[in-house]
Amino acid sequence: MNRRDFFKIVTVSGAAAATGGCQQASETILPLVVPNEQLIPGVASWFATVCRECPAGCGVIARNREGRVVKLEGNPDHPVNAGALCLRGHAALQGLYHPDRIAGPLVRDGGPGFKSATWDAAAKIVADKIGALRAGGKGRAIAVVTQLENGSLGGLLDRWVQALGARPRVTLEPFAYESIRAANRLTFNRDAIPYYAFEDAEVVLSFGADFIETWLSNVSYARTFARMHSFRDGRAGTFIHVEPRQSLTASNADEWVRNAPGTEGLLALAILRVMVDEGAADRRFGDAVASVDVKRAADESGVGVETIKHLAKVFAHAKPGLAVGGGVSVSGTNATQTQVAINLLNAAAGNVGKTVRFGADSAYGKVTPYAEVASLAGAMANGEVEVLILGPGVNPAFTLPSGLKLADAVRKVALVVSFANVPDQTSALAHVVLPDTHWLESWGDYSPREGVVGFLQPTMSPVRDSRPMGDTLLRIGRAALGVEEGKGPIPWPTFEQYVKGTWAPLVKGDLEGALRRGGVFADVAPAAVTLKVVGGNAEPAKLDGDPSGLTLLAYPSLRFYDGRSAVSSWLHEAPDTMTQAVWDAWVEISTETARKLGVVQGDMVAVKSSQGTLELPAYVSPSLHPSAAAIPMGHRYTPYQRTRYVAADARSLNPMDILPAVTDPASGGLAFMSAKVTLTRLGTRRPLAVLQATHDQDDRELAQHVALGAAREQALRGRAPEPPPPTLYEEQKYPGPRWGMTIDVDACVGCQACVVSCQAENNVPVVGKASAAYGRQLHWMRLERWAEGKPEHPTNLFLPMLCQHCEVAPCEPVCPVYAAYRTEEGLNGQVYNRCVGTRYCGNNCPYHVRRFNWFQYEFPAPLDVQLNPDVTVRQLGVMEKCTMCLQRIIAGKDRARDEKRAVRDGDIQTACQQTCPTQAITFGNLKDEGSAVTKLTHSPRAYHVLEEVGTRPSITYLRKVVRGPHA
Amino acid sequence: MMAKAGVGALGAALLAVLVFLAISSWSRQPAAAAKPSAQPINFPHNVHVGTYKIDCQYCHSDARRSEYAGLPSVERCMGCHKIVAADKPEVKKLADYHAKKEPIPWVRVNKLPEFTYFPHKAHIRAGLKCQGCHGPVETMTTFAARTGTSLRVDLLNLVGFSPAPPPLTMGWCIECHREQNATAGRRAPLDCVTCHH
Amino acid sequence: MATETVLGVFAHVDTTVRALEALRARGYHDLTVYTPLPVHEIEEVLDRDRPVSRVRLFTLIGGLTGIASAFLLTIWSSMVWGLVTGGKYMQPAGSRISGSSLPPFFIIAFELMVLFAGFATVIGMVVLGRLPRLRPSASYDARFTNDRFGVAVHCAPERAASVHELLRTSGAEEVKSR
Amino acid sequence: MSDGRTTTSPTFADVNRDVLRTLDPPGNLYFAWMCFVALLLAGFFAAWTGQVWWGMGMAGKRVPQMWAMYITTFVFWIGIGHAGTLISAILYLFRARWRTSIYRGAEAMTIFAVMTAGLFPLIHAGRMWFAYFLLPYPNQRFLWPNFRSPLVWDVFAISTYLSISTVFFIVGLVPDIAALRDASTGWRRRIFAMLSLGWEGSDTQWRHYRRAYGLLAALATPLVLSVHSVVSWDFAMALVPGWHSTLFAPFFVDGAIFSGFAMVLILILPMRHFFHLHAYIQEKHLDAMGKLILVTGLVLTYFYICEIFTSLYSGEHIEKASLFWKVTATYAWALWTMYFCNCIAPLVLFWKRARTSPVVLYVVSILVLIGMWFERFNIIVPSLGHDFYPYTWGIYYPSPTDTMIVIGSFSFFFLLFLGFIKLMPSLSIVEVKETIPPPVRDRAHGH
Repeated sequence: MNRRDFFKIVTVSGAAAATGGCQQASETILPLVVPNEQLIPGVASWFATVCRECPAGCGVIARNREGRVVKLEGNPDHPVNAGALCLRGHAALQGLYHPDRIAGPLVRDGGPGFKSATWDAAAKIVADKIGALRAGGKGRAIAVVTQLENGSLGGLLDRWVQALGARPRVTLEPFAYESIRAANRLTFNRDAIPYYAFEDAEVVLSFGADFIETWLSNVSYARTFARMHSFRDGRAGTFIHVEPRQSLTASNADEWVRNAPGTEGLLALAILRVMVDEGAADRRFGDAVASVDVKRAADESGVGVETIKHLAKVFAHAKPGLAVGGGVSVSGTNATQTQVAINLLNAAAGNVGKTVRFGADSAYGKVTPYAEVASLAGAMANGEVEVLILGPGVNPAFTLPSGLKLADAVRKVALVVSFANVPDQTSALAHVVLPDTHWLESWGDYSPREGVVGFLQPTMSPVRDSRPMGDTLLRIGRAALGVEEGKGPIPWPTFEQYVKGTWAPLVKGDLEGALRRGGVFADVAPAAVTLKVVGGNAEPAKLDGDPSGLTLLAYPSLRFYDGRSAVSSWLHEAPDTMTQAVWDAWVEISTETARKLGVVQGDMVAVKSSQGTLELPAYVSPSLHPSAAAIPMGHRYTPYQRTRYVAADARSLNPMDILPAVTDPASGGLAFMSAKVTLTRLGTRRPLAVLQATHDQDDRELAQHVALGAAREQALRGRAPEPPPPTLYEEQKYPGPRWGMTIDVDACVGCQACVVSCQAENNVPVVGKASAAYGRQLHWMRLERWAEGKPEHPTNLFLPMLCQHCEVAPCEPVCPVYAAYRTEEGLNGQVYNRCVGTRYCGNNCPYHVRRFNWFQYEFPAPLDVQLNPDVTVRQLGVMEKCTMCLQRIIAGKDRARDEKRAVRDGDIQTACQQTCPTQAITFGNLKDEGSAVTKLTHSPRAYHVLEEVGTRPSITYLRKVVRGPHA
Repeated sequence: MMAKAGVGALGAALLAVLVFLAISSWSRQPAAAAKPSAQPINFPHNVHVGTYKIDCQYCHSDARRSEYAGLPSVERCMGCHKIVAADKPEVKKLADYHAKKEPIPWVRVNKLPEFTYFPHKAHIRAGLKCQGCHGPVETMTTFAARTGTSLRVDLLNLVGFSPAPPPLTMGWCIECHREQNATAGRRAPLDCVTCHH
Repeated sequence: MATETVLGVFAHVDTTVRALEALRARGYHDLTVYTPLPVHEIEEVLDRDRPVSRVRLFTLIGGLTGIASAFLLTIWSSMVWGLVTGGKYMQPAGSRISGSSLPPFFIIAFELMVLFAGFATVIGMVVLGRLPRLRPSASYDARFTNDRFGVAVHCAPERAASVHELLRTSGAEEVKSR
Repeated sequence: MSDGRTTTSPTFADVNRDVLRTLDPPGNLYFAWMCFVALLLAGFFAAWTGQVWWGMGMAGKRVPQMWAMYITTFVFWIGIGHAGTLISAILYLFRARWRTSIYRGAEAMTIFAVMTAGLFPLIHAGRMWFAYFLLPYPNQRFLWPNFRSPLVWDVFAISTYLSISTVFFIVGLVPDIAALRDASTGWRRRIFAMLSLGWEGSDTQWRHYRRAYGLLAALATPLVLSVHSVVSWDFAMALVPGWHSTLFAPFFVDGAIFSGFAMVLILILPMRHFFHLHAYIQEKHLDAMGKLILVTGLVLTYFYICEIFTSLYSGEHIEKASLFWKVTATYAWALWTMYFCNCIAPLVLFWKRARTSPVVLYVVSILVLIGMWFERFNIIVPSLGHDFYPYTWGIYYPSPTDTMIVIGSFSFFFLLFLGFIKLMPSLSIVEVKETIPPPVRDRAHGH
């Protein structure tokens, strides 16, 4: 069946077609009954909404074709992400079209399974129970748990809770940064998480804050970090990162300082002490660090005294600097102490108000602290809760430590109601499932920080039979209260009406404009704070378990956050940039530990804590601190992934399963770094699917770097234009534009957003673990990590690699049928129709960026509905590769033609470029001397990968600018 | 006797090669075009286009702004047919669909070969007449088209004739593009990826 | 004009050659000699009054046709689209012949030259050798593919008797008229 | 002709009898072999069907080894297909008389080997069902193949080679089929009569025949050299380190002749044994074949040394890294197997006793075939496995599908050959007669 026809055929408006997504192609064309002026078959419509894959609340715009959303992009108008989107945001589409998505309400079939029910019947069960409780005066036995909802839905739920006399709503976010709030309470008397202005800092000193991965708002901070850090006009900021593990964020640092886990606070105080001693900080901080001994701090943390002094010097001289703290090793029982130390450091360097700005406070400040979640769990365990309502996106049975025994507590609740729309570990414990609509199908709003209110609007009709949680709860609430619609404390007929009611004062009459922009964005006046210097204190973190064991670092994953994004196969297949592993979890151990245990990569290791044992394959890392073992969080498979992409393996991949429920007493936050684990070799193997054969470039200069000084000098002097290489042949003439691209290796942070964006845009199939491990992944773009220097302390260079669109392309002349050829606009064309599949081009490509369809890859329904109708879905036996988003080029030219003008620089953006938070990728016309891409091509930092092969690529890379010891 | 068996085995094996190659190759050739068949409503193009001179784009209104020409919504048909010829049996069928709020299941007539993109919009913008590709629609009762590659043309080609390429095949598109570039001074693209991407 | 064919069957090369020499001396040139293999001595006798085989002409024409058609096909078909691969134009671009892709076309030209020449040679052999024959010629005997040599003399019927005699005296095992 | 004269020299009639005897109804051993081979062939087709149905992924290919055992085996069979036409054409032109008793078998081997090889581009193509895109024919799309691609050269070179070899083979067969016709009766006779084109062996026929045969030999000679050169350019034209070398054409041609002779021996020796053809395939034939294997083997060794030398001398880091990896890493065993089989094992043929011993020759030939298969494997798989881009370096593992198809290709070849030896005279009746003294009544007129 031809996929494109499918889209041509079902050009129907309304719910009928959009819900199914599994209609069979027929040779009939169904016209609209009533024309929908917003949707023209064959023309994309865009709807702005807010990404709800994590609490960062980035604005997205959804591209709707023929009634289906086919692609998400960052909303360029949104102040948080300004057009960029992370990989999890892109992958939200796979949640929307998830093959396992729950269709219609489910109720227990009396045993372990579910049976479907009507909405009326399912709602009645819940309403009856709640009504009975309320009538019995036991309203407190009703508990509502949702993810962070600080907008209308939160407001409505709070009214609902009030109306029914239920327990106060609990917002559950596993990563809640309570310690930052607590420290700010202590030092600044303000219970908030401020806005960190990376863009204004000269030096960023991060104590474990993985802001490129998950910390607070990764797209926003990666974006502003790039503005501060990447080399522009001879200037570049400095980034120093302190962490026991070389995370993605750490490998972007100019200087990565490896410390013993949990000694960040100590280091911060030692730095402050040095600053005070050397007169770089105000005397009043002297008292706070009076008890700090730099030598002792150096010994405990494993960081040399010289390094501490150096860090202090660099940080103190920054105008301004910025110190941030977070991440797993700053989440021990001493987390608040560490954050206090960091606050003191910021205050001492005069950064508060400059780069640490209160006022535009983060939404995270409104999350219910973990301690209250724990007390709810206690109440459930004691049988005090009889109805538990779980919103979508919360999966406490997976994301909370097993030490809390939450699952057992939930089992004691008489009626558990889940609003999940894809089954997860917690919905499996529910008695009634009332699937909520996906956020792409919903009305709502979300405020990621003060002053910014993003609006959610349905971007398509629901894919499966599901209803907004607000609607369902309004109905249940009214039924329980016994009132009619329009009356009582919750009178609104639908959640949509409630939302629009709350928006009315915000939008001031221009609802349409606000919806088009994606919300209402206002600047918030900075709030002045007064500093209270409290005594610096840095106790070691208390760790549970065998003291001789290794410290368990259960760290949030860039790809899955807390696990809620793991429903997406795209994310499982997008490699973890540091390990380049796909489709499995692993335990990262240091080379020393591996030697002691006698294991190599892929050997199974049992990780035992006081709470239990986890069996995972080992990933041996030379750079990890020897006293630590690290496991990424969030790895889980949904049923269809298990059968299709990975060999069925029921064992857990989740480090939370062996984590004790320990809190940081000062903040009530969960201590993620709270366990010592002992490792034993199991003797079996489960090789990891690692895509990159080696991180050693073998002197091939694929990813190049230049020292900061040299880069400055070159930038000043410019680069002499190179004479064109001599040739016997006629140079190719380009009658129209010649497309080209530059990629700034210095700006690239390795976040993989481009990889997933490309996958979404270009209908790239998912291949599964076995194929990926065997070099058969199909990504058109890959993100390589090349390590230089000492293996235990490498400098990492990230190199996005895609088809280089060579002018003298080795792939083209070898194709017997002209399937590969050079287009008039300077691209390497690949004509799928013509391809016979000799794979000669794939061999002859020195970059190995050509991908072959080894099998007929399927898009299990309804994921096939997501396919971009402008891009061919390739048949088995066909070679494919990056087209530089040809369909976008065609669309851009078409748009310009409609407006009777030439294509302007910036009109056309490739999918990878569009989503890049750091704007490392620039695309444009190389024939236009004024275009951004031409200017960058002539940059002194410009080079081509494998230049000596003589392929003359259209993609130019810009060398990474290295500072620090490796420069 | 035994020799015969040997010869038979050899022959069978070779035959198996040929049969296998033939079947597997044939089954994956590009699909031939759909045959026009009966439409749910016997829609006379000649009356609408020929007699009443209704512009093609009045009904196929997406042609100028989309890749697809589109079909008129039932609402649009009813715009006229609430009054005009409302008593005719075929128009009553239309009214039925409208009353039931159901789309009319039109049968596809024009079908491009697989994996090919054809934007109507660009061709309308270039000022082409619909009839240039779709034939004399104003004389057709029910729309019919013979499209797609044909074995006959392939065979004729093989033996050295070069018959005119059948409608909606690549050669047919190319022929027109080349002709337009040569005679009308246009810049109709001939780059493969214009249509195949 | 009616002719009679007299066939002599020989078991030995030397007797055959002797018979042929004798026949030539008597002025019999309309001979057909059947041999199981090409025999140098017999050819030597016969070639004195026969032209060199014209098969080579077929070969030459075939080869030249091959070369011409190969260049025609490759150059013309690459001009049809003028596609660029590997940064080089397929057709001569601008003024420079170096822009074209001629070198690889020589390979095609060579292959087609051999192919066409080979087929032309076989056709030449078949045509000139008056093959294929649907039924055997009158004077043919099945032993001629085994170990016997045959000399068929086409002569006027009135001279048949003397030919008989001549063949027999040359050493023919068997002499018969057909 | 003195070399053909022995005391027990067979007569012309003996030749006809002995050769036609090989076509007698075969025994059980023959059918046992036939069944075995047919069984393997069934596996071959099952594997191929699976691959067409589910996709190329069934074979163990991957990035970076987009080519692997199929192209290895393709080049192997093309190489095998060299000896036949070399023996019949080049040795014919050189008037090497010892070729006469083996050339028919060698030619048949050539054709069957090229046919087997010809399957592989089809097996190898991701979309076999569009393989006709490679042929230049006028079509509805106005599209033509890319004559700059070595694969299109392959199409031309191999189809020309197969056509010319077949023509050469058939032309050589015509007088023999006539002999077959004259020795048989009934429907067979009618079929053979048609196949022989009514050949009578008249002087006119022989005259044109000899001329045509000579011209075909002259045409086939450069063809033999060109085919494997063109195949070698599949590699030499590519950029891959280890492929991109001007050495490849003579290197491949020599290797092809080397392996071709080994395969000839593998086929001829059992034929000689089972058909009792010792009178025709004599020790001097074996000796000559042994010498050729030895010489081509030594030349090949020289090429190996050149290959290593150019790599080391190039100063190219990537080239040297590739060589170093081949010699020491994962596939080193394959490389050393190749060196042993191709360079060391044939040295035993320096001794005449080895050259005339069927057993030694047979063992050496098998080793040579193994070595030559691994030569192609070593060119393709390890070179691709460690090329320009370290990210994608990888190890290829054969899957059941490609293993079955590679093994099955041998069954395809042997099935054709087994069929041939029972259907057609596997010795040339005419040319064998040329090597023995012609019947002469009078000694004085003889030679």
